[in-house]
Amino acid sequence: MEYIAISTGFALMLLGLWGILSQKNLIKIVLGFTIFDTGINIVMVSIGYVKGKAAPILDVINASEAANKIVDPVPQALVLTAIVIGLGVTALMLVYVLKLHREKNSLDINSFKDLKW
Amino acid sequence: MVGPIYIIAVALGLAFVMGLFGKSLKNLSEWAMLAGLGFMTFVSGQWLLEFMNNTRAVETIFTAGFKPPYSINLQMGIQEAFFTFIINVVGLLGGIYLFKDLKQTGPNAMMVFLVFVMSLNVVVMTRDMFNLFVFLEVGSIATAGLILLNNNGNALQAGMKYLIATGIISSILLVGIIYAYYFSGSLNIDDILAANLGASKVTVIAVFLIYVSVLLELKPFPANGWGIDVYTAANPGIGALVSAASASASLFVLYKLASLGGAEWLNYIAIIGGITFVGSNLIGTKQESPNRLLGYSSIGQIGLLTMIVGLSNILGEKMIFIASGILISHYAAKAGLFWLSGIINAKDIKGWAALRKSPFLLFLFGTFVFALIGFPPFPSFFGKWELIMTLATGGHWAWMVTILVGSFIEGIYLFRWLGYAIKLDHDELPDFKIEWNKIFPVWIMAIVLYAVGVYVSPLTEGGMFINYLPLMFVLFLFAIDFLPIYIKNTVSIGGIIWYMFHIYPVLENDLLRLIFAGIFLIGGVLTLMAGYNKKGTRKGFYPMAMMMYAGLIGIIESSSMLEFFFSWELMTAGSYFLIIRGKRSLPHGYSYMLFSIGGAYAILFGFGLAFASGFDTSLAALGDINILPTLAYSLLAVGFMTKTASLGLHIWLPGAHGEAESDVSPMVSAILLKAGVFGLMLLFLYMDRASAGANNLWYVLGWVGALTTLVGNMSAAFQEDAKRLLAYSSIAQLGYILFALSIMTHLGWLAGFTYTINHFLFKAILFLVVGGIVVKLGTHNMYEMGGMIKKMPFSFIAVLISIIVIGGIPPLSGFAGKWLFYNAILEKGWYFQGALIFFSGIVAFLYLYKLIHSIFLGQLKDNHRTVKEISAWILVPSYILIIGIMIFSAFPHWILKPIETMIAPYFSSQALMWDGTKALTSYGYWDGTTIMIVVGTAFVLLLTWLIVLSAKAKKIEQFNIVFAAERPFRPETTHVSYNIYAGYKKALGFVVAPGITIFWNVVSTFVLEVANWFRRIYSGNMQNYALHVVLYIVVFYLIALGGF
Amino acid sequence: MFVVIAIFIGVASLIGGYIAIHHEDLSVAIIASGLVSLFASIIFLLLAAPDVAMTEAAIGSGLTTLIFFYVLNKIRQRND
Amino acid sequence: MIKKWIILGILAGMGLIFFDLFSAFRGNETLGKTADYYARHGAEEVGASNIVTAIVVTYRGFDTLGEVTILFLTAAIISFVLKIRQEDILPNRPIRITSELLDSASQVIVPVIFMVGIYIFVNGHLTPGGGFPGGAVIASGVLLMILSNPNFSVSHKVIAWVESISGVGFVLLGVMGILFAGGFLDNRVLGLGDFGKLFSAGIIPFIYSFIGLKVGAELSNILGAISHAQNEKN
Repeated sequence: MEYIAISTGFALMLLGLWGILSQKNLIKIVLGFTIFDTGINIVMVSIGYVKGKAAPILDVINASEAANKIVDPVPQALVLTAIVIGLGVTALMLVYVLKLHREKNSLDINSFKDLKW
Repeated sequence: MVGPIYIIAVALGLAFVMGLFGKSLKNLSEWAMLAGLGFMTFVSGQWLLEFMNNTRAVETIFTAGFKPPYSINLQMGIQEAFFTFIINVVGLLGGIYLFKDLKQTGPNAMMVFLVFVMSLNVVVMTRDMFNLFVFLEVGSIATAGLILLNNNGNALQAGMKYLIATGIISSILLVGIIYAYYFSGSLNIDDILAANLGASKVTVIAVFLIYVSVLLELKPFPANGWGIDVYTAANPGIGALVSAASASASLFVLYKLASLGGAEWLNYIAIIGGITFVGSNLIGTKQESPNRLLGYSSIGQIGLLTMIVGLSNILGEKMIFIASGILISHYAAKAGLFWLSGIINAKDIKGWAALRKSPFLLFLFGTFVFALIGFPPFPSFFGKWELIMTLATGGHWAWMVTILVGSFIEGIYLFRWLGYAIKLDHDELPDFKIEWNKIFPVWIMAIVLYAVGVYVSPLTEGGMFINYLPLMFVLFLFAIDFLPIYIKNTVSIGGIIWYMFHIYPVLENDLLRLIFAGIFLIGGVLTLMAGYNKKGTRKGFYPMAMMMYAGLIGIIESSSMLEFFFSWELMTAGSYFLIIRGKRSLPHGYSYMLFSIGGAYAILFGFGLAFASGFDTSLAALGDINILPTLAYSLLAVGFMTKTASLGLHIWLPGAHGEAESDVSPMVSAILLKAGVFGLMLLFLYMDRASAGANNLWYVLGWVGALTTLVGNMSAAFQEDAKRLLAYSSIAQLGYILFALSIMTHLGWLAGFTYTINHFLFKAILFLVVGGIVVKLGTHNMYEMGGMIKKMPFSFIAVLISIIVIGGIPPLSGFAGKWLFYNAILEKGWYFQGALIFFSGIVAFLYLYKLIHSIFLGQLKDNHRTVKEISAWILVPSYILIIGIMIFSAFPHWILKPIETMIAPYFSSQALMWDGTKALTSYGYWDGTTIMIVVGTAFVLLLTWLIVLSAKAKKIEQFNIVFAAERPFRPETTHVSYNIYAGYKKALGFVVAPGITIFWNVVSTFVLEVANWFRRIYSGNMQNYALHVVLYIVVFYLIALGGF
Repeated sequence: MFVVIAIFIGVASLIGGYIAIHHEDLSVAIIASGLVSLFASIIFLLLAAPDVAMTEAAIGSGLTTLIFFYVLNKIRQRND
Repeated sequence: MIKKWIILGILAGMGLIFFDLFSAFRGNETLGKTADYYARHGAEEVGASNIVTAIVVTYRGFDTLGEVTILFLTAAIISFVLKIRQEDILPNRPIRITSELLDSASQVIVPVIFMVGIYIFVNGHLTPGGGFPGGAVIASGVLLMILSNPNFSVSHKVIAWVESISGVGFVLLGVMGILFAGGFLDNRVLGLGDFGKLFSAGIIPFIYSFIGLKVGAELSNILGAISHAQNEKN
């Protein structure tokens, strides 16, 4: 289960990287980033998965039992943060794209090479 | 005590509240932001102070009230306090600097600014891995926003590149973190470090991912196009923050995590840092845009610091001192430079020529450049010194070479830039106005550099003995720089004379030093006297001249290698500024500086080897170098020979001396060159005479000296420019000295001393007088002069006497030198070299004749009919020097006998005997006093006879030359002395063919072409930059972990 | 059973990702990328992470997609 | 074309790294050290039945503060970058007629959406969800308002107040942790209450409410800014 998930995650990361590195359209590049991020999130959650255990929400306080019942909550907490950070970065990138488009009326990444050397 | 957590709470709280203020309360937001930054600075400063007074233990801040690793904890120790303090200071100053820009953009930008500085604080303090990631992200998002303060296309593109690259990098970091958590069961940095993940082949991959992403944050060459563009396009106020604050924080992260993987990984870090340091600086050499250049320099400096972190195992406990010295210099200088760049607002570094409208800005700029290169008295000087010494102790030659090569390359572009600012003639100068809020932070940074430099110097071994008194005097002269010349000149001369009395009792029993102190100080007074004939304020001249003299005298006084090197660099800096003052001196000052720093680094390397041999910091350590002694001696000799302008290292001299101002030429020629001679003498006395290496070196240096003499004299003979002729003559004279010293016998050294003193005397006279004439006539070209004997009789006599000394014609002291010289050569048996020297002695007559003939004899030029004798302020010191020549000629034993006594312990055979005033060797004898009397009498008799004769002579008026039908295309070709030695040139010109100049040109072109080739990777395409980042990761992975 | 679903979802998300990157029509690409997020949130559910699943659904596939469309609209308006 | 192959080659290198990462992952049979502690003590120390929430809001609350800060930053940057100024808005921009259905539907639906969002974040310590999805839901309500009425300008005043107060409230609650409990963002400023009840788990419900409101406000800001940018002069 977690192996399938984690390989999906890595595959999505590669796919996202491919998008970032090969696509010429700026929006596609940002899409590549969202897929890349999704991949990482899946990898992170997979890493915290414990075979056959339940979600980390307890009904009663029972310390000894809880430890054997739930999956690792820490990666989940981290992923929550990562998702929101990803949203922030994506939104910022998109606004950049908007402004860049306004600058040159183009979304082609090759039209933005004014700074070099 | 205010807890560190309040840095975060207050900054965030303020930022959140500021959203309410809206546009109408812009001013309130602005002051609130500054107050917040001030508070943050206060808190971290308070902690820093406590730690420095040792009144505090490291403070851990537990958030959420639980112990780590179950909750996030922050740490405040002395290092964290230091880093947060410098970050907050530059944040506060940056806020002041950007006061108007932020106000224009509105409260939103201020919130971003505040949060940005806060995030760096957390990055420094946090001890939790994921928390580190979160606040690194906060920092990069804030940066991406602040880049857009400059609302233009370039900033947008740069910001997008930054976002893409940091997006990939931080994702890789995240994967590394989650794996580190998976392997260690904790997110706490201390737990992860303790888990020793580097040890297992499975877990090491987490280590790799964390390292590679932290390193990529530091913008390693060549995967750093995205970072450079940010520096290029962002508002320089933001550039300053990224360079000074963000980079410091990222560096601290690397330091925090340095022990994650173990020793092998530290090696990789050091290598990556070294590549970045050299590579980034190399590419900087082709750069013309100021902000981009600063970007390359920033990245290079951070590379150096990365390397230092990587070398932490080697550097041991010295590492903190070294890193903070270099860091603080980079921090203050880079922030200051970016801010300056924002004030000047030039597209091209050539536009910085506008800077000299404001001497204070120039002062600041010079301060920053010298601090970056690592000149005294800045902290980087001491940092680099300790770095080289410590590396030498462990025998890490490759690292030493890397550091010195990288620093040298950095010097290439920084001094080109500084030269442009001081000297360049450039038409498109930007207009700029200096606003208080923009210049204030720059001043603070400059003061920080000086203050920290003086503060850290006692922390180095030997540093506590550095004499700051002369430097204080320099500062004082800066303070009174607005006063007219005659006051400053008097103050300077007074200062030197006072110092003479001060230093005499110290050196009384050390004749070697006393002689050189005499040359430097008496020479200083005499050459300064010539300054009285100038008018105005002569801005900047006196502090710089005094800095040179401070350095020179410091070299004499120093007892440790550190003091010596400190003074050496001081002298270099001062003389550079003096040389570059000349009208057309820009390229020459530049090449002088490059040879000087190259030479200084050779010396530094040699000192390193000496220190490593016995852990002795005193100069006496040169006496027993047992690690690679021949290399050490060669490097030291080469270093000193850059100052004596020996063959191969001489190409800077003709221009530098020829184009310098009329009273600067004698300073840098008659006086400054002797610093190199002093260095060589010290070195030669310390070298092990029994070793084959030393003897081979001397043999080679003997040849170098002889060839230098030949080339110098020949080149002088073919010169049309009077001052260049003298400059080449200096090269030759220094060649004689090098040759004489290399003989390493009693006689040889006596000859060397005699030449040294003679050269000081006559070259000062010649440069003073010829310099004065050149100014009077308004030309350097001898074919435009002539017939000055009647207009300037006193000058004529001074020049005549000087060339008699150079020519070695009896009865003057030049003959004494020659006599000793040939005796020494015969005794040593260096016949081939001797023949060369003898031949060049004849060539010397050619240029001497040309000099006096073209200037003083022949026809008076039409436009010179009204010129008068040169200023008495030049003649008086010249004639004082002539008195010196006369005394030395008539009573040479007054000086030579004590010198004999002094060198006696070093040279076994007493080849020279004295019989009253008569000097005897096995080859003959010479009696200065008697010769003087005989020749003097004959001269007076002949002169009287001549005068009697000339009374009867019929005077013929000068007539115009009438050209038959045509005027020559180039009138100078009709001058008798124009290209007078064309015939010789045809026959022997190959000797002076500019082979060496061509060699150095090829070297520099090669460097620049390599730089040009490498920088093509910065294609401007953001996708390529992302590709570089990914490729960097892959390559690093394959190298580091590909083996299994 | 879950394993089969997981494989299915995984493949589906990869196909979605491929479409997101390669489809010429940007609208389709954006929707495909939203779908990838949606599939991801199902994977999160399978991995016993309901919090993450909710957040991913709301933010990853919801808001992010919306922002993409906003920006795309804006760009298309200008091109008209 | 060559470039694509180069990229593919480099990605193959990344693939190798990912493959090594994959092989380094060997699943979990038990919880790690930290997770085990949270499972055993989380509920009793923090009082939240949702352990993820306990971690997000309390144990790693400082991260969450950073995370909120990121959204805050993004919103601030977007609004100053897109320069939403009064003079940029065209005076007589064409009014787009939206369908009446959407308009009236939104009047009914929007309050419901808001309620759902609030429910999600208020119950964050008991059920899955919490401030972030809750905030996102609220923002989608705002979005619906924008869609149904293009002239509806996101009321900056209201949003700014919500944003500021919730942000400052978050920080102040954190500081109260220092003053009255064990440290910054300590949950035990208030009593932990009865496990499983709405008003339990110390200040978690409050912090999560602040987070939810703040996230909602920031996201609305971002959306509003981009939608306003449409009106900017080119």
